[in-house]
Amino acid sequence: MTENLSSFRLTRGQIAWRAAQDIPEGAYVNLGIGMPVACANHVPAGREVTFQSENGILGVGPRPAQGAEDFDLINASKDPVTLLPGAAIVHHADSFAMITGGHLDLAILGAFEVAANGDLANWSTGAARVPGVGGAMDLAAGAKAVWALTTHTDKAGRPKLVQRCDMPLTGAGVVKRVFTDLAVVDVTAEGFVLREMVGGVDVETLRALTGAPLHVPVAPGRLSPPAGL
Amino acid sequence: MTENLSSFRLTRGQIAWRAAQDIPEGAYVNLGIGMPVACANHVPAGREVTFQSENGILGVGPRPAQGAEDFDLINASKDPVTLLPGAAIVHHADSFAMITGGHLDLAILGAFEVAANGDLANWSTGAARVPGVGGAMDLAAGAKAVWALTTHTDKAGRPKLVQRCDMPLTGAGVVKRVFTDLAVVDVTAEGFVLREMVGGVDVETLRALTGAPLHVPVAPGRLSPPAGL
Amino acid sequence: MTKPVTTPHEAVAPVHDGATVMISGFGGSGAPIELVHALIDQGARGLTIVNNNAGTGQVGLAALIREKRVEKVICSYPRTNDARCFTELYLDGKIALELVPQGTLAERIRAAGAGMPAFFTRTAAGTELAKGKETREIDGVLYVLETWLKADFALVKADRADRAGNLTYRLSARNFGPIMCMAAKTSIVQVREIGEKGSIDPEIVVTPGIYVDRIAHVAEPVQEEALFRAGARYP
Amino acid sequence: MTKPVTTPHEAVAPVHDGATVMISGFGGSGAPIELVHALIDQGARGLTIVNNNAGTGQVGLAALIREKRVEKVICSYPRTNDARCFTELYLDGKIALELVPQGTLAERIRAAGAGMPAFFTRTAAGTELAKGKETREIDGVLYVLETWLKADFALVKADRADRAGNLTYRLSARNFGPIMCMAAKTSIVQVREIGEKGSIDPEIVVTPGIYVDRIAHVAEPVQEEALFRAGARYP
Repeated sequence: MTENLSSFRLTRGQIAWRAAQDIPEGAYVNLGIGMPVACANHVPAGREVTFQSENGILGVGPRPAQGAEDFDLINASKDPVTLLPGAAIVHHADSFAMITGGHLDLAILGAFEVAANGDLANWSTGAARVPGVGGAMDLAAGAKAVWALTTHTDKAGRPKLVQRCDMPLTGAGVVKRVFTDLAVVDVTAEGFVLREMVGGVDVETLRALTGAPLHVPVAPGRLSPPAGL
Repeated sequence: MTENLSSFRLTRGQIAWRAAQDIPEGAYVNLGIGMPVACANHVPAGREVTFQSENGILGVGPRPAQGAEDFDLINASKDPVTLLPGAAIVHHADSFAMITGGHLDLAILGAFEVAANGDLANWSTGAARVPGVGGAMDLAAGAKAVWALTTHTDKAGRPKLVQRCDMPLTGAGVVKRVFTDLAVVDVTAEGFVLREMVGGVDVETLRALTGAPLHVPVAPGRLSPPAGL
Repeated sequence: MTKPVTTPHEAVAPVHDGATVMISGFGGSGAPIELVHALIDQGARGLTIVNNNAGTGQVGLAALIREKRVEKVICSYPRTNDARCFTELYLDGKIALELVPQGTLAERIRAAGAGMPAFFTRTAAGTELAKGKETREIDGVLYVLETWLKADFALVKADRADRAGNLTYRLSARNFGPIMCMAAKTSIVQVREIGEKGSIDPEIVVTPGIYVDRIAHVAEPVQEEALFRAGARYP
Repeated sequence: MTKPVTTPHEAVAPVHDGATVMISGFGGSGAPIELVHALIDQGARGLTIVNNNAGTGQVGLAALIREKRVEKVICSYPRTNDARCFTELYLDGKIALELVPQGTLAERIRAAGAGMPAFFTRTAAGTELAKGKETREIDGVLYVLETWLKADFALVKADRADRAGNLTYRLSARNFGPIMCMAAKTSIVQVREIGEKGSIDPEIVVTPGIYVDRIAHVAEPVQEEALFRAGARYP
C-alpha cells in the first residue's frame, strides 16, 4: 500500500486541468459550480471549445480584468465573465432547452458520490439545513455526456466512487467519466474502469480507496499534470 | 315573413365593419383568413387595436402600396403586409404561445357552422378532398374570446347557426358572438341571443333562418352599416 | 396597446395580499431591485415568490422575506453568499420552500405562458425531487410530468422599452424576465429607458408588448450585487 | 465551434433515403428554395417532410413532391394557391399526410428541441384531430397529449450568420426556422451573408450557433413567391 498519499494527490487545479485535456475539439460544454469552472483555463491551445452557462450565455469568455466586472454578465457561479466573439444571449427557458434538449456535448460537474452504474449525487448530502439544486439535475439529465470531478475520497477518507450512492441522486446512470485527485476512471456497463492513475500510487491502494470494484487494464495510463496549478 | 331578403343582407365588407365596431380599445386581435381580415380596415378612428398574425407578427399594418410588397413580410393569408410602429417579430412557437397561452383578447374567425353551445366548425366541411386546418384550432382554443363572421345561411339557404354542428369541430364551446349578414347574435349559456338585426327583416324571418332557438330581447338593436362597403 | 408609464410605487400598487409574484433575476443580474423595494413599501403580505434564488444580503428579495411578507418561495437555489434572511425563517418553519430544478422551473414558467398545463421532462427522473410526481417511460427513458407555474404578477427588470411595451434586456440579466412576463396575469416591468413606438427594431424585440402591462421608469437602476457588496439594507 | 461554409449542394449531401426532413417557411417566406432544389438534385427519396404547407406551384417543396421523393408530409395546411403536386399524389394514395394544427406543430417541434417528449395542449381537444390521442381534464378543461416531433435534418433559410453559426432572420421569414434548427439532428442553413465570429451582436442572435451544423452561402436567394408568380418549374 502506498503510504503518505497526500504528496501524490492532484490539486483541484490539476484535476480541472486533466479533465480539460479530454474535452473534444468543437465541443459545447457546461462547467458546473466549483472545481469544474477552472477547466476553462486549461483547454489545450488551438482547441475550440464553446462554454455554455445555464443563465443564458453561449460562448462564455474568461473573467474580466479587475474593475471591468459587469454584474449583468455573470456565469452560473454568479462570477463576472466576458463574452467571446460569436457568443449569444438567450433567456432561461431557451438556455435550458439547450441543456435538456441534448445539445450540449458535455457537462462537467462536481460530485459528492459517483456510483459504478453512473448514478451521480452532487446536490444534497442529505444533511444540508437548506436544500438547493440549481441546474444540476437538468445538466445531469440533458447533456450528451456527464463527467464528474471530485476528490477520490472525502475528508474522512471514505470513497466517493461507490457501489451505490447513499446520498440523494442528481441523475441516474448519467456519469461517463470521473476525474479525481488520484485517477481517471471510466464508468462502463461493467462498472468502474481505471484509465489513468497518478504516479507513486499503486493499484492496490487505489482499489482500497474506491468503494466499488475497479477494473484495471494491463497498462493503465500515467496521470501527469503540470506542476504549479 | 320578409320577402326578398337579399336586398337587406349585409355585404362581406359590412359584416367585417360591424364586427370591427365591437373590438375593444387596446385589444390584441387575430383576424382569420377570409372575411375577418377586412376587419382591420374598419376599426373606428382613434381606437387602438393591435393585430397579431400567427406566422410571427405582433403589430400588423395595412397592405403595402403596389410594388412595395415584400414576400418575407406576409400575414396568415400569405398576403403582403406592413409593420406598424411598435411591432415585434417572433418565431412560430413563440407566436403560438401568444395564442394558446391566452394572451389574445380576441380571435375573429370565419365559420361554416356555429352551434348554440358555442361550438365552432370552420376548418372542414367533411367533404374536402384535401384537409387543411392551419391555425384555426389553436386560435379557437386559445383566444380569450372568439367571434365568428359568417353569412346567416349557406348558399342553399340552410342555417349556419345551428343546434349542433354537423361538420367536424374546430373548437368546442368557444364562440361568444356571431356577426352575420342579417344579425349580431351572442352565444350565451341560454343559447343564441339576438343583439342586433338589419332593418327590413322581421324576427320571425330571422328565427326561420336560424337553426336553433333565438332568444330575442324586447328591443333588439338595429344593425345599420355604412353603405358602399 | 400603449402602456402606462409610472413610478415603481405606482406600478406595484395592484399587488394584493396572498398573490403569487414572480421576480426576475439570477443572483443580482436582472433583479428588479427598485420594484421589489417599492413592493416592500407597498405592504402586501402572504406572498408566494417565484425566483431562481431566495435573496442575498439585506436588500431586494432578501429584505422582502426578512420583513415577513413571504409565505412561500418557489426556487431552484435558496443558498447564496448571504441567504440568512431566508435561512433563519426557513429553519424556524416560518417560510415554505418548493425546490425545483432550474430548467424545470424555467420550463414550467414558459409552459404557463404558452398554455400548456403539463409536460414530461427527463430532469429529476429517478430522484427525490420527482417523488409523488407522475412518471412515464417513453422509448425506454423515464420522464417526470411537471405542471405549469402561473403567477398573478411578475416584477421584471428589462433595459429598454417602447410605449407598445416591447422590451430588450441587458446581457445575461435577460434570464427569467421574458418567460415571467409571459406567465403572469399582470407583468410589471422596470426599464432604464422608454422610447416611442417604433424605437425598437421589431426584429430585436425580446419580449413583445402583449406580455407587458405596466412599465416603471427607473433611469438609473442599481445592481443588487453592488448593494450587497456595499452592505446596504432596505428599508 | 466554427461551422463549415459550403454550397447548397455540399450542404445537403448527407440527407439519406428515408430521412425525416424539416423545411422552414410559411408559404414562400422563409422557404429555403436553393437548399430544396439542391436536395432534388441530390436524389434522396422516401423522405418524410415537415413543413407548414405542402408546396406551391412547381418549385421548392412542390417540386420535391412532384419528383416522388416524399413519402409523407406532416403539415398544418396542404392547400395553397396551387398545391396540385401534393394534391394529385395524395388523391392517388401515393403520399401520406399527417395533419397537425399549426400551433401544435410548432410546439411539437420546439418540444423536440427542448427534450420534452410530450405535453398537454388545449388545441384540438374535442375535435377529430384529437382522435386516438390521450386526453386529460385539468382544472375542468380538456387537454390533448401531443408528442415531440424530431427530424434527422432541417433545411432552413436564415438571413445572416457568423462563423459560430449564430443566425438572424428577415422579417416574418423567421417563422419555423429557429425551432426547426433546434429539433433536427443536423440542421442545414442557407444564409445571404456570412460574417466572422462576433459580427452579430450576441443580444440579437435569434438562433444560437449550437443549433447549426452546416451553412450554405446563397448570396442572392430567390423568393418562392416570385418563382411561383413567374410560373417557374424546377428542375
